This record gives sequence, C-alpha cells and structure tokens, in this order.
Amino acid sequence: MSSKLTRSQIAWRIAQDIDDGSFVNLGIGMPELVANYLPDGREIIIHSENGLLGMGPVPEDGQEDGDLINAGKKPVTLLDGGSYFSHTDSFAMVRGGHLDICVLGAFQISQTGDLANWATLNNTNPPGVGGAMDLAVGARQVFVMTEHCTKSGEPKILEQCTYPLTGANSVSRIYTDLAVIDVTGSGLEVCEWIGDMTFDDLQAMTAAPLSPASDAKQLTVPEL
Amino acid sequence: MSSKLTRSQIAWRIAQDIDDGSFVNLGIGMPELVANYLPDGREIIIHSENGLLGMGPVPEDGQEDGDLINAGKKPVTLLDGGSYFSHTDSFAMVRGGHLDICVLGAFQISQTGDLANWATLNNTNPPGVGGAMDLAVGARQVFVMTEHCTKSGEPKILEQCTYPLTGANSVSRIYTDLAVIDVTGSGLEVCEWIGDMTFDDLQAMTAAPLSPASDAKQLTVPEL
Amino acid sequence: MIDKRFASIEKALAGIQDGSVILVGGFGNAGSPIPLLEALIDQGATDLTIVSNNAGEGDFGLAALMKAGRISKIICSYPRSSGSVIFEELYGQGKIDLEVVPQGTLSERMRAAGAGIGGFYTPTSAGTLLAKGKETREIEGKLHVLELPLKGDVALIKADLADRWGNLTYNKSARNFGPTMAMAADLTIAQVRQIVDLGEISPELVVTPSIFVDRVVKEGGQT
Amino acid sequence: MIDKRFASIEKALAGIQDGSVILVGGFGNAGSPIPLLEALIDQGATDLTIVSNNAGEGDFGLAALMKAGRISKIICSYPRSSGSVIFEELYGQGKIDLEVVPQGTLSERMRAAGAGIGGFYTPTSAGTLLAKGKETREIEGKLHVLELPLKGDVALIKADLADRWGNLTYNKSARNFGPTMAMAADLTIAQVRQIVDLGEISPELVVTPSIFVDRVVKEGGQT
Repeated sequence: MSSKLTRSQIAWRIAQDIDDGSFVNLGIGMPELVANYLPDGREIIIHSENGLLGMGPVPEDGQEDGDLINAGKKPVTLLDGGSYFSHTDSFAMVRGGHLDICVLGAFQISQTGDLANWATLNNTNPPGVGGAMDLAVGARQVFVMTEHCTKSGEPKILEQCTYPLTGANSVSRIYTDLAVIDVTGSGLEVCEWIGDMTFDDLQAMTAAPLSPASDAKQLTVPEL
Repeated sequence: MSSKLTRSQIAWRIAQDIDDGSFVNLGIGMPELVANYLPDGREIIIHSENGLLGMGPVPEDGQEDGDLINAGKKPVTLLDGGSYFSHTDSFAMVRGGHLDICVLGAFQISQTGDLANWATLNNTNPPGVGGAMDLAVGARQVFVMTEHCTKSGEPKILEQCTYPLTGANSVSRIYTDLAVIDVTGSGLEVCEWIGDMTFDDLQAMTAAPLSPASDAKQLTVPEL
Repeated sequence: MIDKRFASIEKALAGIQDGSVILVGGFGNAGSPIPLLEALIDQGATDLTIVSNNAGEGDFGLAALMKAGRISKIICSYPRSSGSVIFEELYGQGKIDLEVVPQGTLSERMRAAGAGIGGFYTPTSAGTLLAKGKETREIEGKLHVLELPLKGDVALIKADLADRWGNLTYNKSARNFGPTMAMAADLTIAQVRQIVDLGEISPELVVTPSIFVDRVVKEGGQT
Repeated sequence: MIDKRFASIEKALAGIQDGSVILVGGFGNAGSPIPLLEALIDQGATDLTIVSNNAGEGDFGLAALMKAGRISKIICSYPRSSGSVIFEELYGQGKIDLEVVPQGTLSERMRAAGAGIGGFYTPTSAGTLLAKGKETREIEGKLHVLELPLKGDVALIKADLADRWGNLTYNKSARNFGPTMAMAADLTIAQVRQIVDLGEISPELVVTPSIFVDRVVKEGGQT
C-alpha cells in the first residue's frame, strides 16, 4: 500500500533529490519542511534570501537572536562556514544562476512549467511577491512542493495557469502528495506515483496531459 | 611678479580648492602631487579606484606592501578610518556621483568641458583608458591639471578637441601653469591668471574664447 | 575635521522635507531603524514615499509612522506580514498607495541609483503582471524587463558599529538592505549600536564605506 | 561532504579547455594569481581570451602565458604599464587582439554576468570612441551606453584565507577584481595564502561567499 503523502512525506521525498554539496533555497512555508529531512551524510548549504548562506536549524529556546532570522522572519542559526551578506548580493546569487535548487510552493503550475504562487484573481488583500519571482527565474532547478489539488478538489496542475504568473517556464519538477512529475520539453512526465491509484486516476486529478516516464515507479516514502 | 607655475605650484593651487571633508580622487601622474599640498587643518579622504578610501602617504623605506598600492600601482598606506573594497564597489562610488572632486590630467580640453586624456590620433602604442572615463562622468566636479600648452607650444584648450574624448562636458575647472579657468554654460571664464602676462597674452595661448571673471584676480602661489 | 556623529536622533533627522522618498532598512524587524522611524513622527515630515521590503507590523516603527498619516505611498516587495494591521487598514481605505516590486529587483534598482547605472535588464518578472507597461527585450533567448534606478532623498538604516567618518558594520542578517540603501540616497542617516574611534573598525571589515554615509547617531542618542 | 580544496595547483587547473574565456584577477601585481597563470602554461590550454585589468608585466605570470603563445585576445582597461614589454611586442606583430573597456565598465560587466543582469546602461564612455557601435539611450537627460554581461568560463583569482566550502577573504587592495570575477565564471579557482578550518573565518568577514567558488588551492600546493 502507498497512500497520499503528508506534507512531511513530500518534504522527505524532495530531500532525497538534493545532492551532497548543493546550494539550496527553501521557500517560505511548506518548503521549509525539507530542511528536516536532508539525508544523513550529505552536506547541503541552505541560502536564505535575506542574506544568509549556511543556515542552520532553529535555535534552542532562549537562544533566539532577532538579528538572525530567515526569509520567513523566524529565528535561525548559522553553521560553521556560513556567511552574511546584503540583499543585493543575495539576489545576485539567486538571479545569477548560482543556486542549484530552490523549492517553492504553488497555487498553480502549467504543463510548460509556468508557476503561479503569489497572487490570485480575487485580491481582497494587497498582493506581495517577495523573492519568488527572482527565485523562479534564477535557480538552476525549480522544484515545486504542493498538494496535487486544492482543498476543494480542483486540480493545481493545468494546461495554462489562470492566476497571475510568478515565472514562465520556470518549474523543472513537481512534487505533490500523489506524484513526482518532471516538466519536459514534450510535456509532463510522471516519474513516480502512489500505489493507491492508477495512472488514469492521477490523470483524472490533473488538468493537463500526463505521460508515464519510461522508468516510472511507485512513489514510496517512510512513515514520518 | 608672478611667473609660470611649476607642477608643484599648480598642485598647491588645486589643493586650496578642496574643502574640509571632501572625498577626492587624484588621477595617476601629475594630479598625485596634489596630495602633498592639502592645507593643514582639513581632513580630506582620498579615494583610489583600485579599492581604497582614506589613502595615506607613501610608506617609509622598507615598509612597502605589494598588496597596498594606489591606482598608479605605487605603494601607499591607509589612514585610520580607511577601508578596502572591490573594484565594482569602487566604481559604484565613482560613477554614482559620490566623489566630490576628481583631478585629472589632459591632452586637450574643449570650451564646453570635453576632456581628451587617453588617446592621441597617432596610436603607435596600444591605447589604454583605465578609470578615466568613469571618473570623467562620475565625479561631482572634475578638475583638470595641465600645462597650458604642449611642449611644442600648441594650445591644449580648444574650441573642440581633436583627440578622442574621455568624456563630453565633463570638466568643471581647469588649472594650468598660467591660469585657473571655469567651464561655464556661457564659455570659459578666467578666474585667475599670472601677473607676468596680460589677459590678451593668455588668450593668445588659448585656442578657444576666454572671458575674465567679474572677480578675476592674480594667480598667486608660494615658492615651493 | 570630518565628524558625522550627531548627539541625538532628533538632530540627526533635521531637514527631512515633506514629499521625500525615504529608503527604510530592515527585513521584518531585523535591521529596522525603529527609533529613527518613530522620531520622524515628531520631526513632522509628511506625504512621504517609503521604500522598504515590508509595510510594518504592530504599531511601532514604520507602522507608527503610517498610523500617524505621514506615508502616502509605499514601494515594497511584501507588504503583508502576520502583524501588518495598520497597513492593511489604510490600504483597504484607499489611504495609501502601493507599488509591489520583486525583492531582488527592489534591491537592484536601489543599487543602480547608488552606482550610477541608468537602468538594467532583468529576467525577473518577465511575462508577469509586474512587468506590465515596462519595456522588455530578449537577450540571449531570454525575456528581460528594463528596470530603472530607485533613488532616495533620505535613507534611514540601522547598523552595528560606526566611526566619525561614517564607516559602518552590521550585525548578522540585519545587514539586509542597509548597505544598498546607504549608497542610494542623497542623505543617509544611520542609527548604530555603538560609535567607536577612528581606526577601531578594521579596514577589511568595513561593510559600508564612509563615502556613503552622512550622519550617524547612537541608539538612545548620546555618542 | 563539501571539499573544494585541491592538493596542488596542477590539479586545481585540470579541465580548462582551449578557447576558454579566463577572468584573471589582479590590478598590476596586487591580487594577480601568478602561480596559477604560470602553471597554466604546463596545463596546455591555448587560444585563450583573457579578461584582466592589465596586460601583464615583465616575463612572469600573465606575461609568461602570453609569451608562451596561449593568449589570442585580451580584454582590459589598461594594457600598457612600465613593464608590459611582451604584450606590446605581440600586439605590434598583430599576434594578439585587444579590446579596451573602461575600468568601471569592465568590472560592472562581469558583475552583471554574475548577478544575472542581462545588460545595463552606463554614462561611462558615452560620446567616445569606446561607445562606437554600441546602442545608446538618453536617460534623465544624460546619454548612456548599453553594456552587456562579460562572463568567464574560468576565473583565476588570488585570495587570502579560504575554507573547504570555498569562502574567501582578501588582503588590502589585492581584493580588487577578485570578488566580482568569482561571481562571473562557471569555474572559479582561487589561489590562497592559507586554508583554515570551517568556522575560522567569521561569517561577517567573508568577502566572497562559498557559493561563488569551485576550487581552492594553497600557494605552493599543500593544503
């Protein structure tokens, strides 16, 4: 049996694809979970766009420092080998293609890798984009971490995004609670999906054409 | 009596016009002499485009450090309060209008303040521009330090430069061995000239129309 | 003698005009010059355009200045945070204008202003709503957007150490926008933790060189 | 584990291809990676384009590589110096191409490459010979020239301290082009005075963060 993944399990699955020595930015919110599952024995340097490389774990209670926070404005620590720099230098890293991977959340992803994650069509609240557009164009690989469908069951993977774009043709790989999907030049290719469902089930929950990868396998994650 | 100035005397005259607290770049060669005559009691911060602010005097014999040089590649020192930075940051200072004054040499200067100081028409040698073009457009005031005429007696101040330009409309003030001349919207205005010559004598050695400033006076410098 | 030290925050803020564009350092509260912002209420300048990553939180610092009705426009990357109550209220009432700029572009536009760059092409925001009305251009097969410099009349920043020439260091991730904003404003005012003697900051450690700073004032006031 | 330390200069230079664009740090001899340049002769790569402020002096370092016939083009701000004999000879014989770029533009073009900026407008060189053939544009009443990024396949730089992640510090004015070139090349190789343990370089003191550096090697070789 292999059922729908929890958020932690999606995070675990993404972490498996981050190689030793990678420079990685983990987006605010759900993607931050990935840091908890980086495989032992790999040294991975985490970038935070507010001017940190080598971000470490959350500090112990009472050790928080208001001047040492991450992009989500939460207290963090810095590993030996870490460095501080300005926003301008930080986004030179981002936009300049120096990050191996960034992991972002999504409202919608199109079959060509367009990403929408900053604004909806119904903006009663003032929109904010933060660093998402810079990350979407700048990282060598953009991984998306998302539930496969919205809370009301609407597909988030579409032929075309209907929400305002964060970046066009940005996404390289999509990790959902149901599947791992590559965005390729010839469309969306499913590398892994959960054992609880058939390929046709998955396609039915996706509003863009999928094809199974030639080496597709079952998406299997540990209990977490 | 007030005769033709020596290079040191031109440098002295320029130094009088540099206010306390100024950030100043002194071009390679003749302009470097200005540093020797900065008036006592004024604190003036010297910028060197290879990444120094707060450049100090030449080191004592035996105290030279090959990693601490000026734009002319000669050993220098750094004052307390000085800083080191990259070329990129250094030229952000230059181009961004942060220098109060730079002092440059010249082959030719036009009546509208065009400056030619990097290449002649007869380039048997490969041309090099260094930081001159950046300084010419970037400093708030560009002072030129030059002999009034070439060694063969040709005027260096012209209606139009015949040599390739370093910058257009760059120069604010010209200091020669004969006169101090402002570049104004209505042409070249002579503020000071030496007592040995009449205004007409000076005009005869200048290939662009001059006018005397309303408060023009004799150019007087100490023996040096 | 060069002496950029000011004896009080009030004196350090003298001369800021109505209608100014003010670059405000900080990412969330890290690096936010809260005492400078609050003293600006008494200083009196109004109709201000604020450039800042966020739009304030709670009722202190930037939010207090906003609540006092002094801010007519804010240019930022991310106005909303868990505590951005005052901004949201004023925005909902149409009392404050908002320009959203991607975070990297925000910083790079200020750098351009400070570095004498007339404009630059960035791939960030190409093909999105935020590029609407902006000139675009394909470079090396990739769509780019032309962005123009963003200059401040004033920068209000928080730093760690300063000396009387105006050299600055920062503390940890409170560095964020400070070094760039210091370059990009006509008048840069830094609130610092400590003012030290000239030469006490190693020339290798200076993050913002003296040339970019006009006034330094110790938090709390006395030098 | 990340370990960017190389045991010898020879190993650190492995893989540099013929026809590469190589960014070479240094201003005069300060910051010039002389041992890397001389070892590149044995490494064998040829038909190189060199980007460097100067064109070498004497018969060591860059001049030695030039004398060995490995350089087909040099992009620099100031080729001539008191000792640039070899460059002048080769240039006179038409054996080396020269592109002269203003010093600030040279550095800014490399920064653009490193920072993902597709191009920028600078007032430097507007209206001069060096702007010939380049697109110009008036911005805020001032003529600007469009300049494009200058990217390296390789950067060879000299730094002071390094650690195994690749963090770098520099010494005094030997910093010059190092930090910018490190950002702007696909493969950045730093020759350093000393390699220290991770954590020994204060995170506030890092000038070139690890992300920009691929290989570090101690002058002389052993780590």
